[in-house]
Amino acid sequence: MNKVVKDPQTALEGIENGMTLMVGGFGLCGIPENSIAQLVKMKVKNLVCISNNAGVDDFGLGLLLQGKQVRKMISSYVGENDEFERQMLSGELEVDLIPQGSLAERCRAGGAGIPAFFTPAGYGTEIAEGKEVRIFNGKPHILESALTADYAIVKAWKGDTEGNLIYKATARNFNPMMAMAGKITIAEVEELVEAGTLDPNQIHTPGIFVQRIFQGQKFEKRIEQRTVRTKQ
Amino acid sequence: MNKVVKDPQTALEGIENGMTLMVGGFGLCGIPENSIAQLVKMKVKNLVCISNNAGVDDFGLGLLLQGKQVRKMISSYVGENDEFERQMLSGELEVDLIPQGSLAERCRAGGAGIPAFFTPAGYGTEIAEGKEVRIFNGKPHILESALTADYAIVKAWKGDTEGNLIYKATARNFNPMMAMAGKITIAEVEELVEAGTLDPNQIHTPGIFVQRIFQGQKFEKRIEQRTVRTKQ
Amino acid sequence: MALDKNGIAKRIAQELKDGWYVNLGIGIPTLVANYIPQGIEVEFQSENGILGMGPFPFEGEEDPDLINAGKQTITVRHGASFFDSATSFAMIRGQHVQLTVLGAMEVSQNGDIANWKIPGKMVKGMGGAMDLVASAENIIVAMMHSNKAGQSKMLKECTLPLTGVGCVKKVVTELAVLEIKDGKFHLLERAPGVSVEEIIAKTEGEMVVADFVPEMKI
Amino acid sequence: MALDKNGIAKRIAQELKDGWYVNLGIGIPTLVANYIPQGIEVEFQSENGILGMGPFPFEGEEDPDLINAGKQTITVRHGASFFDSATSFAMIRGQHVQLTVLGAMEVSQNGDIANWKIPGKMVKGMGGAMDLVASAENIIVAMMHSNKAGQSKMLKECTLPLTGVGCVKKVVTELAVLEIKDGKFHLLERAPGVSVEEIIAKTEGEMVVADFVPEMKI
Repeated sequence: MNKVVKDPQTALEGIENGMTLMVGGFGLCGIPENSIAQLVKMKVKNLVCISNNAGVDDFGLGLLLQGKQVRKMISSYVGENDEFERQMLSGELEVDLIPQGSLAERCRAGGAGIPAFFTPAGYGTEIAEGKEVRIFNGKPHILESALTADYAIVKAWKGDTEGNLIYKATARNFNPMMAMAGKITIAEVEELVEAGTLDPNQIHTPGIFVQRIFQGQKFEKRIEQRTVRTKQ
Repeated sequence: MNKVVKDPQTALEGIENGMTLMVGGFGLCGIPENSIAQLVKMKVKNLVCISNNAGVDDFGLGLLLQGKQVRKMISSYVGENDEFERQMLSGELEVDLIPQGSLAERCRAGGAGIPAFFTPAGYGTEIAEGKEVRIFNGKPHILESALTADYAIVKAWKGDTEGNLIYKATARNFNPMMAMAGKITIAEVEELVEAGTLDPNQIHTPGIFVQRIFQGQKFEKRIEQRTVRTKQ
Repeated sequence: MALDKNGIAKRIAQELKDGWYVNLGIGIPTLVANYIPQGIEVEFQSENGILGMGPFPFEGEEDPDLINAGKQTITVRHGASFFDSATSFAMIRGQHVQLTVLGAMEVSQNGDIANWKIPGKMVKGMGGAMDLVASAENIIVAMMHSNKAGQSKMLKECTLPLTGVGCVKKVVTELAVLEIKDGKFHLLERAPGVSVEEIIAKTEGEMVVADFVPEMKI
Repeated sequence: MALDKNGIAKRIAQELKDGWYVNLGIGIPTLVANYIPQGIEVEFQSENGILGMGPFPFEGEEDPDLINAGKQTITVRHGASFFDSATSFAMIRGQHVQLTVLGAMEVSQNGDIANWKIPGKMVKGMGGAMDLVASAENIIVAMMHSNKAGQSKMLKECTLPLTGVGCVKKVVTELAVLEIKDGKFHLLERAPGVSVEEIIAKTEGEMVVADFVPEMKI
């Protein structure tokens, strides 16, 4: 079941104005750089982007914001981005902020056929407005619904021709749940190998969740907060 | 954070009559054999066992049934066990049957602080009796609640001194979710290694979910349905 | 002539499409894996936590840690993956598995299925069947047209406790291929040499029969 | 003398118990990792998907794929593990993390916390804070007693949009250690040389003060 496509252009075919995209990554870590560059080239507009963060001004999803391609961001934290702030304050950009754990769980739920679940996160805050509240074990919880997307775009370290993925370190983050929740899931990987090369026991995202896979040409992997200690 | 205990006897300390235990495994695959043997020795009674299956007459949880140690089984499939059938028909043993996917998800929910979720499984059947029904996307779903246990007993292939676990092949099954859902989780492993030996990227169950770990003396790994093909 | 179990499996295998992920239940459904049409690739999921199941192992090569949902020793193909039961049913519930084939004791004309419990008899449990039938977009039931007592299993309404409601799309028996839609069985094909009259006689539920009902091509 | 940020972190570190898993927020909480008392072992969780965080890397050894929730480059200790965001918050929501330390803009006497939004100002989002405060059994807030305008952050009621309700158990500021129970602040300790009167003056919420309030031992 070969899912390999030759380049980001082929991988992203079918993405149209107004669609909902999930984009993996936490900050600039584990983001699908090559696909984002292709989205910029495609000039698709009015996108709804579900992504934990919105990149920085000149990298990550910030690039889509620069081109005013995003109508709405669904995220948990959107700092580090001046253009974002400008568009948000001017009302050009709609923003839906969601607690990070609820965002992760809502993506997983979307992929897992769980339409809704109760969580304590956000109870008593403005996040809970309009949401059903129910007490379990003496503690109030709110009902949160599943998230899905027309396309999910994820980034993995290694992938095979059948779409099986392995992520590296904390570049895993939201990628596995988003891979589950996309109607069509596109994976860009640093290293693409033949099926049978990866240990079936070590697959993070089974190929069933991935429809298209390609090897990225180049990964800049920009570091957002370079913190180091000095050798004694 | 060393979680190693020397033997099953030490690992299972604190398990008392009437407690709820989750026991990992699917059929006889991936069951905590050494811990089950120890439960038999301890003669704890009136247990509520949450486990996908109930073993066979003379192996797995069947051994606890032989000793009449189980008051109630919460499972999805309990065939292959005459003593089980006898106790169930005589009313000695209470049985709560749950769709397998709901069982898995309810354990995960218990470990993940999700008190309840909606699933389509079982709608319109006797499983749904007394449960809330709600329509999502035009399809009826029922509300299922989380499961937790006083102790979860799981079996892994490799484990380290900090409780990180790696399972092998389909012996993974229910073990990871049950590890999450135990107030105290005990892991028996085939190979116990020093922390730092296992690749952090390949851990299936992070050590935070495991309170005690020991290396099993011996694993029989009985095969329930030996099916083979002949070489041409 | 009515089909045997392998015939039923063969006919169901014709429904497979290239690139599908498929879950096969115990019994006749398992046999479907032996008849994958040439030129297409499908991948088998087993709900105990494996994608990319291969054939049974050679004698002496059985691995007790590698079984299918029927608890049989198996092997894996290139590109297989293992995962936990929650992820496995996430695949099923989330409709990532394109086809589920399973057995049944009764099917009703509105697509209800009963296959897990006979009142008064030992109940073994539903296993993953309730999740599978409630979730799959595409469910094919593989079964005999009548039970051992000779009563039709294709009913107006199921008499046994249900496994799922309105979920079966297609039934393949030793006699016929039937589609379920608009609350009725629709006779699509008959087994080679089996008459429409025999199928009608053995079907208790309402069945729509066209003027011409083709023979299955096995 | 009021504590500095490191002093606050040092005092909070005294709350750590052997074997705890701890989540540290951005800012002062991060500093807590530098003051783990001798003889105990704790493990740090970062909600972007890591258990067993180590110190910052040496220059030239930064790995862009290895960051903490503050997006800083980090290292791992022996026994670390990586996981996805859903599993990470399963740990948090499921109360597997024994202690959460985070900053706040306001805390109220019934344990409400506000730390994510100032109306009229740019909203950056709550990140994982709402999950953390709604879930943790044990939450310590690390913050300054007053804001930059000199107003108390220890209030009868929060004025800013809430992050969580009735969840904060303990607050450590540059002036004091306070417990929250029965809808009141309870003054447990004062910073070395800081008078009870100063703490009372700078605490807007109701505060229970014992006859003798010991000095912190830093």
